[in-house]
Amino acid sequence: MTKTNDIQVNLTAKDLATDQDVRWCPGCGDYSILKQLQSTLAEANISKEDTVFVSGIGCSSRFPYYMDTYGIHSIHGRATALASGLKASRPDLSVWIITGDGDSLSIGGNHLIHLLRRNFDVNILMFNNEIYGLTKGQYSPTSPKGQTTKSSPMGSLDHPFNPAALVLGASATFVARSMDRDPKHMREILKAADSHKGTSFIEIYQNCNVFNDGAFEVFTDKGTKADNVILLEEGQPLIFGADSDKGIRFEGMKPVIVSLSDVSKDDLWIHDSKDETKAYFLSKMFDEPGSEGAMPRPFGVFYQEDRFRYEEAMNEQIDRAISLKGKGDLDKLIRGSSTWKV
Amino acid sequence: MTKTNDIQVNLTAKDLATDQDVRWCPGCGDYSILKQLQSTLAEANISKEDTVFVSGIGCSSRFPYYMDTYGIHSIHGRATALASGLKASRPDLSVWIITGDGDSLSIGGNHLIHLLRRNFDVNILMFNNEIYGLTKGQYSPTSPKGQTTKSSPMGSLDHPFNPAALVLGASATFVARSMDRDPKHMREILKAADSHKGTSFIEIYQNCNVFNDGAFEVFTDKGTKADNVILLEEGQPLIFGADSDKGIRFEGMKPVIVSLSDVSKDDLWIHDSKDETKAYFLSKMFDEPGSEGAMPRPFGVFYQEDRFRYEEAMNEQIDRAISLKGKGDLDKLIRGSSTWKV
Amino acid sequence: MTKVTEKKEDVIILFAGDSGDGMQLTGSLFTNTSALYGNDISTFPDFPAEIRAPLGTVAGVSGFKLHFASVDIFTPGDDVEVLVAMNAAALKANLHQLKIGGTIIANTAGFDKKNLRLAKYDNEQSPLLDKSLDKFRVIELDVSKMTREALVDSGLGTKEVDRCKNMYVLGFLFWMYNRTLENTETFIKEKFAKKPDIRDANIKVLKSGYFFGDTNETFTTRFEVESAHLPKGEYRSIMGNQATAIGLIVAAKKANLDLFYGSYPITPASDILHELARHKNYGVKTFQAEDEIAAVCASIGASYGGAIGVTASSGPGIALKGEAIGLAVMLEIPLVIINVQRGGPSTGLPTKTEQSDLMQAINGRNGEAPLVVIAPHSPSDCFHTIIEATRISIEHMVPVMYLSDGFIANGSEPWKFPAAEDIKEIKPNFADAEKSLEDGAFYPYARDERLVREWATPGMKDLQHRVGGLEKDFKSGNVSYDPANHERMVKVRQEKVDRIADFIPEQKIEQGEDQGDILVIGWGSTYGASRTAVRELINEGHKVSQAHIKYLNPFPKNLFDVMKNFDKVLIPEINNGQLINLINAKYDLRAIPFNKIKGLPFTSREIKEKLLELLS
Amino acid sequence: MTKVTEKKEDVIILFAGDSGDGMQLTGSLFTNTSALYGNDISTFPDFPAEIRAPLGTVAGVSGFKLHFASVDIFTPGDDVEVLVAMNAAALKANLHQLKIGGTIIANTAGFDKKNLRLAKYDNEQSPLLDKSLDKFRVIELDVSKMTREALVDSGLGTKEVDRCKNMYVLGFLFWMYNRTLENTETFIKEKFAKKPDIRDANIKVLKSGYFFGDTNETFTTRFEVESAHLPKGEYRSIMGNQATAIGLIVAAKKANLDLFYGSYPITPASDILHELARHKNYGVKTFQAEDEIAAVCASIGASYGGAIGVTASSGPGIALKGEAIGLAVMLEIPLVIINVQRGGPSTGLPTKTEQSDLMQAINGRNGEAPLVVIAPHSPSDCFHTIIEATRISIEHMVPVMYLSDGFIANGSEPWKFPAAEDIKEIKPNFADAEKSLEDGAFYPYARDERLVREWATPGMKDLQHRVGGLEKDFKSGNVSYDPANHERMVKVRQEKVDRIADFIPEQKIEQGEDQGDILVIGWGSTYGASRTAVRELINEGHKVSQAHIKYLNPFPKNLFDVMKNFDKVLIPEINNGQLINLINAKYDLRAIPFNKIKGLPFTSREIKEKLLELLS
Ligand SMILES: Cc1ncc(C[n+]2csc(CCOP(=O)(O)OP(=O)(O)O)c2C)c(N)n1
Ligand SMILES: Cc1ncc(C[n+]2csc(CCOP(=O)(O)OP(=O)(O)O)c2C)c(N)n1
Ligand code: SF4
Ligand code: SF4
Ligand SMILES: [Mg+2]
Ligand SMILES: [Mg+2]
Repeated sequence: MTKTNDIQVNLTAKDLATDQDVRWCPGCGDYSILKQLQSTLAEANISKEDTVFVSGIGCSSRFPYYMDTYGIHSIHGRATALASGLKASRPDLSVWIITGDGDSLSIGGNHLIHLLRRNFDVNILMFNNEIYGLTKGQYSPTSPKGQTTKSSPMGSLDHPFNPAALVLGASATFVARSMDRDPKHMREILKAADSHKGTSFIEIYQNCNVFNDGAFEVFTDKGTKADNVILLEEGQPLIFGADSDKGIRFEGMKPVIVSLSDVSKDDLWIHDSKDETKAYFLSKMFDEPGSEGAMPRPFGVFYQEDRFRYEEAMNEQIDRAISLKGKGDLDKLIRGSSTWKV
Repeated sequence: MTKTNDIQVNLTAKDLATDQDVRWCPGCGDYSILKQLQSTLAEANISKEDTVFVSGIGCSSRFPYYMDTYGIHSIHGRATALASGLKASRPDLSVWIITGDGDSLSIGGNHLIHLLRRNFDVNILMFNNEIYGLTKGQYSPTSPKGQTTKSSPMGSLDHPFNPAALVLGASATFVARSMDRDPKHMREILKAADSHKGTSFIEIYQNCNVFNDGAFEVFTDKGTKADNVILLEEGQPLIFGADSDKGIRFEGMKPVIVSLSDVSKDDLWIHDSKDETKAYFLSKMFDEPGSEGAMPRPFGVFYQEDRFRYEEAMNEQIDRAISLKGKGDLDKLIRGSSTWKV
Repeated sequence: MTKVTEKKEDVIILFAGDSGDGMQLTGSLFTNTSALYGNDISTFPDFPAEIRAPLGTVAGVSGFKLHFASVDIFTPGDDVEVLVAMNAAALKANLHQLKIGGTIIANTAGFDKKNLRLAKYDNEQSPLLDKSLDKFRVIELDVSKMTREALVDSGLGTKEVDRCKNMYVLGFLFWMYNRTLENTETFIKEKFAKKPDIRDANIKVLKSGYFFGDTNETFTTRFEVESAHLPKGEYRSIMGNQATAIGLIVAAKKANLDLFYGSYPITPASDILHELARHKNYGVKTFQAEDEIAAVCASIGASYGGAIGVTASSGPGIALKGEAIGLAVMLEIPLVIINVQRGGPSTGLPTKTEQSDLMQAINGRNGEAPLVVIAPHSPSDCFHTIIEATRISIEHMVPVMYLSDGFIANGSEPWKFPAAEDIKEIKPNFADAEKSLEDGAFYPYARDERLVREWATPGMKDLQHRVGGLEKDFKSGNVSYDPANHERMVKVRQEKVDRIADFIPEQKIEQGEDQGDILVIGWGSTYGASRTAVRELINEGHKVSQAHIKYLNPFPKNLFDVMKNFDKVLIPEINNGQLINLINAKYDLRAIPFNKIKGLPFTSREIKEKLLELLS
Repeated sequence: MTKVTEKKEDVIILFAGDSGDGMQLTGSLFTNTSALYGNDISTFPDFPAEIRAPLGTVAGVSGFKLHFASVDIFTPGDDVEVLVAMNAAALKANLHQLKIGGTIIANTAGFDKKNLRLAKYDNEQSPLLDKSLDKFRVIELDVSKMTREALVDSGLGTKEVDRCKNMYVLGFLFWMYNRTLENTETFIKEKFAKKPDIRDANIKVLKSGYFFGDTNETFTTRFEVESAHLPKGEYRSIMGNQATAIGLIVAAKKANLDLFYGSYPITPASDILHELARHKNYGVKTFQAEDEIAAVCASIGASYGGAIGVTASSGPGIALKGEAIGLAVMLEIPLVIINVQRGGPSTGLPTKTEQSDLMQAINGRNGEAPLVVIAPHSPSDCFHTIIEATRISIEHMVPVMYLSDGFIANGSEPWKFPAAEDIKEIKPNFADAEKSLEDGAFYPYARDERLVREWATPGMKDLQHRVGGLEKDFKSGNVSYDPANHERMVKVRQEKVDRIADFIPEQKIEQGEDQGDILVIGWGSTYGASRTAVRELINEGHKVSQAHIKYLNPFPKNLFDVMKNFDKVLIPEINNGQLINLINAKYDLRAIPFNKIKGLPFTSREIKEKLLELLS
């Protein structure tokens, strides 16, 4: 949750920029994400001094340098761990974690899943470019099997993670997907994440035009997007296609693609982000685009749930301890329970 | 997959024991698991020298010392990583990973999920006692929220992992659950895991009678077991209850408990371990026992899938490289592609 | 029958039995009563590596050593005077510590065939029955039987009855050492307030043991250890880990900061976590992380947020934290890292003590990453030293590594505790927009004369800034790849640590003259053994002195001056020679190493003998 | 028009431009051709930290320094003779390296207003137009324009056309240094075999550049650097990381073991992974793990399985491996750990070179955990040194840390490569049931006179055994908590490493007499700069010698003997003083530190000046 400015100043995206040169490659998808986040936070009129950006290491992780808030560009994979301690000790802050697919799912996988189960009220933006950008192009845990990269000249042997499935398995309370090339969608999702109380996990498809150009082209290219993307809208049926003529409905326990000429909209799968089972099915819509019988890839908020936040529970426990035992007195602590005199 | 003895010796469980004193607390659930595994492997007539037990650190992780096979008692959380390298370099070996809930899900969480996605053909036995035994009783990532332990005198604040859900989210190809107190069931599951090609993950409920006695009592105690446990059998309907009078069926996309006096067996959920969706629902049957509308806890093989094994793909790639470029010649390598003479 | 009472200056009792026999509690209760009698005290528990190793085996023996005295003492002592052996394994494991003429109190029920076999006595031959114990005085008690008899009408089950066994021994020892039961009775009453039958049973058995001594014919001598001439004041008994924990709470309050403690359990550091978790009403936040890396990173995050972040572990866990500690060095924010050292390398001897992580503390990170290293030397000293560690970390914006060890952590001693108000305030170097802005710009890496930068924490208006692990411009803190800036920053980080030498006490001579034949100079838990050994030699007329280094990085400025006045410098360490390496690398002097690497502390006799050898 | 050709002994060219300008390739191609001309060569690429830092800025400049000569050379050299500046930022970033009178080849298209602004030239004032470059010779080429003109009919798009720019400069330089285009043409033909239009365009532009020099009136002088008097034989050009990679493959084959390489990408170590992954047909198994901890653990697992496990990283990644390396120390199995050092601490200066992880290599683990440390001193030396590292690790059952650095890793030099058959076999100390069983029992920790245990790997019948990180019995390897055994094992592990000094060459004097005024003694990548500096001083009549330490732990047995014959010992290091610490701690001698911590290698001039200062 973002902390907003008490005094009514009207921030613009520019107010959130720093004096540092932005150092991504020309054409990198990161620029768009930076811009959308600056706009979204400016619109939300955040309090800059109460906002902290925490990142690990990677191209994406340079993000904090470009936000005129507090920020830490920490070490590889540990942004989530750092942010946990920060949020636990300062629940009043608005904390944003910026991470890459390598940073969060490779070296940082463990801290990620633990942060998710603990459900600190922070936002995680995972820039998924299916590659290690900063180290110049090795495959990542989201790279498709067989991808040839510097470290896999004959093709990667790793079965990739399905990030949405993984984080749902780790009890995430907010799971969403967006993409660098759809600024409007991204702003919406960022806003939704910001207002979620608990950990928000957003996977953002981000094009690395230097080492993995076009990885998400089917989802972003005008020609192919309509057939391969399904935009989730709360309470709305799952419809896609260039002519919005296709939908998805459940047959038994299987989602199938149907033509809207055969099936009424009311019979379609209605998106309900509170429904864990549906979220499961959304996460499983992860087919290789264009493969036989492939389902379109969903974008939007898959799931959200209200569950207790670690930092709140922590403070409640402290309050309870104080109400039970009284506010700690140092002399009592030092004396302990039994003393004697000489 | 176990490697069996070529020469037909008939092993007994005792042949698999070492001369080391078994050093668990009297009454610890670990004894039973040791015994069942020794019996199962003796029955499978394994080749002792081709079998390796790898563990991390924890009470459970002392296991390798008691198996007269090769073994490594490594460091905390890393058994999975070690075993990956071992199996990659020696696909011929039968590799067993012994780990605790802390070892595998706390410090070792990342290596676990990566091993699962890579699907090395190894077996993971996760002894879940919902506590850190070796370090004398702190809560673990599977301890229920609110559990009071040495490190949580006012109750743990952590929302626990659902291990089955987590590993399914990480693309596990074999997921099962068993318990120390049901030797027969355990042997069956161990056998199934052994014959699965790919990573087998078995969660074993194990009683730590010193620091968390009775954590699984509802599932093991004669009086309560029948109502709280559902034993999964391939192709069979999900039936439970002291008089086998209750079953589970799907209503819409929701599993519900029904009475067999109202519903025919044929209408029940038929267990199919190849069905990923059903496995998902099984993993979600994770209610606190006795809580309002609680589902019984499933035991058995939740899921199994045949997916390529990392080590096989790795060797195939090497073979392919050899067939493309010829078996490497050292002089060629040293010379490189361009030389000159002085 | 009249019983004779004999005065003793000091006595060492070793309580030994199976892990389940309650020896740790028995020892602690005897300790508490002795403390009330005004004795000086030092204790040392020795756990088996397993939670409950197989009943009856040597591996399963749990021991608690208590040294109490009417004179100043500094160690749990060398020669055991009384060995309580609840079973054969306990005797076997510890007999070598008993001095000739010492007393064995043997629970005969623990010497049956089964126990003898488990303890691996040849042919199941009981040592109580052959001549092997001739050099000792053996008191046989059938503790189990007598406990059962005492409780025959209690209505308790056998298991519960047997759990009272240790009280019998304790009662008997109270008789032997002429102590009242009062304090222990109070303890039992409080502990079992909700279980009256257990409470009564324990008290009954305790008394039975006492009465047995009192009435039985064979036991004619009682011993008395008078109160020590400790400085006047109010005392409590304190264990090292406990002192560390409460010291942290005090330090945070003195700095007016929240305490955030991120840790992952590991022996022997976990008890600090346990202790802190009990004091939530002091606003303490304990965070049991998923691993050591998360623990240290969370603590760094907390420090960035303006709390004092503390993380603790033991050797292997500290190894994991190295990379993140390097980040803290770069960030130049407060962070206290506690290492309760244990036997290494790798998993090593997790329940044994060692001082072998000093080099790791100094060097266990990539690059030039200097930090402050400081070590307590006794259980109560943990309190003062952790406050000092926290003070330096906060006031100098630098990570501080605090090196305790298993011996100090689990040992206890009487402590004339201070009043909270007598502890100095700690002053964080907070930035604020008023004073910190320079023409409207904030320079987070600008420094004062101590080379300390300001601490700007989120929420401070107009001081937004970004920090990270990449090299930073010396003033703006922005990323800088400038070669000269890098060299400057490496030197500045080193110099900042070095200058802390201006803010710590000079090295003093602990005892003896400031020149002479030999200076014994140690660090950490060797203090007590050296202290005793050197005291004895001084009393015997030798020109020996002792100094003890608390500040291991930077060293006190006068350290070399202190050392160079001695012909020889002896450095005893529970490792293969680490402090000596630092000293030899830095100073023109070749000190003499003295090393013990057995997972056990030095005895004062070992040090004394080494000194005598060097003196001759 | 006649052109004059002038002979030169050595030339240093620095190719500098935006990351996208292809300067690394240009430099490499010039290097290859020079190699074919028989020059001695040394190169040093200097990347920006960003993948593609903002176009046109100083931060985005990518450089490739090439030193080629008709004499022996050991470094990429100090003073640049020719600076190729593809834009204003490239000039700005590198002008300080150009010697007075040196030549600037400036691409005028890179000096427009925009480029001048991005490079932060005051008032967008072009240095080509004011007097600031008066001390140099400036050759202005409108490379962009000429490239476009050359390709006006090629049918290629602007983007593709512009990508050929670097060929123009290369062609021009080939003309300037009197070299043929043949080799480069062959390269282009192979590389673009499948894209004939691109191939033709590149060749056309290359030739245009050459012809421009040939025909244009202003360029009257050409230079010639004759072939060096290198030992006769066949040469190739080799980069450090490449040499490390192929050395590993050779070592594994020489030991008849599978090579398992577990690694997680990190600059500047990743290229070893990339290189190895290309040689799958040699049976190499590369495993890109999820992190550094998994990487080292997987490698340990592979070694346990009987392969040679190798893991590599750079500073921060090595910090993460510390705990697991301790396990390998305990297991006493082969493991090679490669650290390609970079600027630290923390993330530091990831694309810059440094030697600051030596202390981490020696001490970066908990407990007493000695291992072998060894360092290559030049790109081709990586080949021999990694084989030596692997040999020691396998034959002595001990982890070996190999310390390369960014300078060596990315630098290149000509290499008179050996024949495979001339490389010594490596002999693993395998157990087998025949010889290893003692009365039917296998004792995995029994040792030979070198204190080396046998390697029993899964699959060996009757040799099943269990190993782990807990302290082990000195013979059976079973867990042992015995105090005396622990001390014994700590000492044995140390002694085993120490005894390796019996199996390595004695320290030799690299050049100069074996006594004199000053000995320069370094390690790793300072070799070349010291070599040049000392050679010059010797030639000038000074009593200066050079030694260089490859074996950093254990040191060669005679190291002190070598050093003590000099009045002064100077230790240059690219850190704040690490080797000097080890030497001062160990030997009775106070060496003189000489440190540079700028993310850059020493120049020979810096060392020479320091030596002259000490000599006077
Ligand atoms: C401990 C450590 N290991 C490895 C690295 C090298 N490294 C830096 S970023 C990175 C991966 C980057 O990939 P990703 O997180 O996907 O970010 P991207 O650059 O693609 O945005 C790696 C391996 C490091 N900096 N630190
Ligand atoms: C790096 C490291 N951190 C912490 C420890 C301490 N430690 C040993 S086992 C363990 C947890 C044990 O719990 P679990 O894995 O559930 O095993 P159990 O003892 O319950 O079988 C911990 C925290 C360690 N040995 N090494
Ligand atoms: S390498 Fe890829 S991800 Fe990194 S800045 Fe360049 S385009 Fe973006
Ligand atoms: S502590 Fe618990 S898990 Fe460990 S051996 Fe004892 S009973 Fe078993
Ligand atoms: Mg990425
Ligand atoms: Mg457990």
